[in-house]
Amino acid sequence: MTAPAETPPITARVEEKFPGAVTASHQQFGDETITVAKDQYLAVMTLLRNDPTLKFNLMVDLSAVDFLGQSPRFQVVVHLKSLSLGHRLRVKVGVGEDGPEACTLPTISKLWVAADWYERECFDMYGIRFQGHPNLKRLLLYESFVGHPLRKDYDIHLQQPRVELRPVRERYDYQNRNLTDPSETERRPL
Amino acid sequence: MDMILDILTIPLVQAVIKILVFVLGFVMAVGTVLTLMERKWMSAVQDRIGPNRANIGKFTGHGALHIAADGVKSLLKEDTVPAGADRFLYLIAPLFSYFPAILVWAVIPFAGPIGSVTFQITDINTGLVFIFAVTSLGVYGAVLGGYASNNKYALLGAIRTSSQMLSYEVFLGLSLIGIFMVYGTVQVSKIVELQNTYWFDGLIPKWGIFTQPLAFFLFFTGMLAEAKRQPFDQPEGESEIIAGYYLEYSGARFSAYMLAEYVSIVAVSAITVTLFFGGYQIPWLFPDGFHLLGYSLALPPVVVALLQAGSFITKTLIFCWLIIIIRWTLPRFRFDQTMDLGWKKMLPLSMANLVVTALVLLLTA
Amino acid sequence: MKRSNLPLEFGAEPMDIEIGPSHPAMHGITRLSTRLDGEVVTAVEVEIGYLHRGFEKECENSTYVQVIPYTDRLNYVSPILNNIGYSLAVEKLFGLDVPKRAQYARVILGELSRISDHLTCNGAMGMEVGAMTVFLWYVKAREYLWELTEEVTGARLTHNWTRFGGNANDLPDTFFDMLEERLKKVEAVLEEGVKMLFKNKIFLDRVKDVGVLSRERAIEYGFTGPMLRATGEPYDLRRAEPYLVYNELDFEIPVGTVGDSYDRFLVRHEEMLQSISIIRQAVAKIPKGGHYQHDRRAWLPDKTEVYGSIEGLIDHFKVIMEGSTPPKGEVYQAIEGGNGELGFYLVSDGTGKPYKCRVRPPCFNFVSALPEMLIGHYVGDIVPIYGSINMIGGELER
Amino acid sequence: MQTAKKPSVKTVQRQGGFLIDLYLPAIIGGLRITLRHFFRNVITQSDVVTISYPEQKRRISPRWRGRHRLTVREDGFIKCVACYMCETVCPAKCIHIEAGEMPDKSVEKYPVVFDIDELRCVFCGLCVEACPKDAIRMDTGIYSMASTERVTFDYTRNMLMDAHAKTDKTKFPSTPLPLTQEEALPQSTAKLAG
Repeated sequence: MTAPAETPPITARVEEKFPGAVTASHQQFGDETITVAKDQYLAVMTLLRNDPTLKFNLMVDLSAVDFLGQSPRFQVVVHLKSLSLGHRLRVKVGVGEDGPEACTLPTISKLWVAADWYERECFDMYGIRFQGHPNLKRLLLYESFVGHPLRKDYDIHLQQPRVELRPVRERYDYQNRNLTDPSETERRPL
Repeated sequence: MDMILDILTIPLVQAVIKILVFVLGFVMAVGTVLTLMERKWMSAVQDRIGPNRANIGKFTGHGALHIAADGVKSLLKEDTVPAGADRFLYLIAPLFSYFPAILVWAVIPFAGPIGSVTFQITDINTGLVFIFAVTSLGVYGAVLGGYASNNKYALLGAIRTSSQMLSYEVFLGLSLIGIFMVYGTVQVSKIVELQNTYWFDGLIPKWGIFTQPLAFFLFFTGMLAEAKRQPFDQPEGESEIIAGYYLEYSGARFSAYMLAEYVSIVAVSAITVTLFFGGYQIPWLFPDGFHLLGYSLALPPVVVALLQAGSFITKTLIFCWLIIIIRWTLPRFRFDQTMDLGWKKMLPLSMANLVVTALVLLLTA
Repeated sequence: MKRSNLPLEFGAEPMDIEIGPSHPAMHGITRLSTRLDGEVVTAVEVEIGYLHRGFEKECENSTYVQVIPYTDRLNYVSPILNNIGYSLAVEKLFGLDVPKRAQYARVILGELSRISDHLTCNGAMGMEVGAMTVFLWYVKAREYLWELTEEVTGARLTHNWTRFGGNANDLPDTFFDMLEERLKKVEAVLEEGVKMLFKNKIFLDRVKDVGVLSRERAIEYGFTGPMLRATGEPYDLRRAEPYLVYNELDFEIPVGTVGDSYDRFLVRHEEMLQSISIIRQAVAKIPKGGHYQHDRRAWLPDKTEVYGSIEGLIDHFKVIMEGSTPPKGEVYQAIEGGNGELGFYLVSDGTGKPYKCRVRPPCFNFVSALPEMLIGHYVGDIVPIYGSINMIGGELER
Repeated sequence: MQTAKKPSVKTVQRQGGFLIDLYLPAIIGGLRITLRHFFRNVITQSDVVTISYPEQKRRISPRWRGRHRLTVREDGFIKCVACYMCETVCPAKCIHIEAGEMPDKSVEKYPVVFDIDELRCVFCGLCVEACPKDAIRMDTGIYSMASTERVTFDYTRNMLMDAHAKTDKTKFPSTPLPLTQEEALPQSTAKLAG
């Protein structure tokens, strides 16, 4: 992972706009990668999306890697692609689990709608909370699931307790239901 | 011997015998066989072999035993009633969809009369109106079944059925007014008889299809919708609302719905044949034999009646087959498109047909 | 056709209806909680995860080569494309060169897979609107192709065919003997499909102007593949970021204009024809040579070496006991899967097991955009639109 | 990374127009095709692609990965040397081996227990690839092992060997040719039934 002699244009552009935001960068296997500071993350992403020389309009993927034992523990990895300019970028941002802002990161679902579900999945699997996310709840797993399975300290053989059987209302009397009772007419918010 | 003949002349006895022969012997039998034939024919269309597994020992009869297997299975299955269902309506609803399809047969003639013996259960003079009255009753079976099931899909199916059947009846009736006008009667046996008259010196029979070609297309389309067959099968569209109004049914009641569907296919075919394809008539066959272009072949009345019955049955079966093949050819409409087609295209067309028919009759009278 | 934000007619109560998880027309198992005003959908909530099998966790606890059988089960209608994508990612990590013949073989089988994927999707779209016959004909055509891949890989669906540095085995002569005949049969079936559906107003009415998503919104949602191309954006990874030998082959990228179900259908149809032409070109151009280039870090040496020499045997033992050991680093490799950009993001810590193996599932984005596509349409449109996005449970939920 | 080639783009043609609005031409055209299939299949069955499965069997590829078998040496002894390669590489962890020695030291190491749980097996074929002795193969051509009991899917060493062992052991030279499907199928199904 030797630093390239020449700074590639995208990294240079980000550094030009936000000096000090890029904490590391590499171009391993031709994939241009920058690691950005957590507090500058949202600003850098906004730049990447809107800057006319960058124009990353397609958010390809958002995921996280758990480096258990390192600090910061998690690294959220976002892959971006510009359809008009044809370049790609990998943005990494470290997310620690200490301090008041443990396991949190600002959401980018306001920038790319696609990030909505990816962040939900990331929350589901790694427990990283995306601040400002409109609907941050579990996506692939069920609500009563304990823990976050893709964390490295989650044992692969761990078994979850069975979901308890929920009672079914037997023979619900539709003809004589009481429409003034809120529990009868209340609807689940969609 | 005389006593038996005497008993046979009692109208009630005659009617009972006809009902047994026509309804049980023909309609039910064909309806039941169609349940299998639909699967066989569709598999032929789709390059498959089709059902052939039901067997007694080594004998499978190329799948014929599936009819028996289905019957036995549906009778032995538990007849479930869903929680919250309107029990009484739920249990009787299948009958409502079953009877109308059978009642139609009261006025369908199978063959021309021999002397005083008619091959029609009853020849009421408002036959066509009776057919309408009865087919529109079919909506109750679906609506009651869907409503009573306490299931949202079933309810959607029921609502779709009711609006579809009510809408399509409108132009169905209008398209038939042309037939009334051409033949000047609503009595089914008269209409069939009149279809044995000819244009061009006994050359082309005055079948409904020739006198009212547009009405035939309108009527056939409407009848497909009445029978809830593709492309008008949204009431039970399996990809949207699963099975629609009979979603919750199981066992014998489910098979009653299924059988009703097939019996109504036979009924639709029979009505179409009766009104537009000369009913039991064979071209150039008169009660005393064939007559064409001066040549003639005399036949005894019994043979004529047999030929006529055979012709009626053949035509009906061809239409049953056609309806089934159409199902496996076409996609289905969306519900609003069905309504659009009915109200915005078919209804104006049937009215236009009416006007044209009236004008032609006026000018040629 | 879209009726959104209309007031409820006649002050009727809206009806909440659950479509799925077990619904006969659901392609996988997905739950759509919908709210209806009469027959019009006013709100949709999509719930997925019924087929989640912990693919990534499983990968982190397997050696690199053990992941290949898992990838078969991602997009299970075009498994070879997943094999190829994963192998390319690992090869990028190793810096391996794949022999030309193996690359051509991958293109041929990959395109066969793509045809089978699109056949399934288009057939299912037909079935969704009631044209069951077309679906079964398309499935018949898919079967012809699966028999071809079976001839090469030894399995109809769970191929496990690619390896790091080549393929598990070469294309046999019988494959080339069967290929042209099978392609002709598939073309005939497609032609029948055209006659049955393409000019049929009933079908056109069902797919035209439903499920529309504009080009901008589609990019916003991260659409790729046929779904994006249907909106008019000619983004195809085979051309945008060429891999394998696609640069040596000619093909056109079909794009749509409106971005509705109908455009998706047409784009997929055209892509099948293009794939057939790609296969023909690749068969004409395929060079002689080996199907596998051995690298001692990556995967097994040739069997003759294993049987014949102690070095070969040691390599063999080592790569199996320790797993393939790529250098440390991270890599993202995307290929044009059946549904769009199928990306593999691998993080290697230098051991025999991937530290992180992330799949970027193309249909994930499509399903997340489902509410926007559905709202304002009729109940009867839900399933056809859902069919047009070609949601594959194994890929979506991994 | 290869350089991107300029894509040639083709806009798909949307159908529409008066003829299509008439419904009938397409309906008649569709009926023509379905009827062609119908009559062909009713009269000659020439288009039928399905088969009556248990009675008829489809041709499967010579490379078909079916149920495993353990090959034997010329003298009839099992080839496997219990090196645990297949057990290690198996992604489904369905192979269980326990090694042992012959008391007379005629064979250095051989599997005392060699169980495959075919219910867990994903038929990926990695065990065959990983075997340095050509001792395990998946060329029996058996793809249906249906049974009503779980225990019947635990194939032990002897069952896996018997599956292909014909009376004449010399039919299996040291590098045996793959059995053809026709050879393999009837015998192994008979074994399963028995």
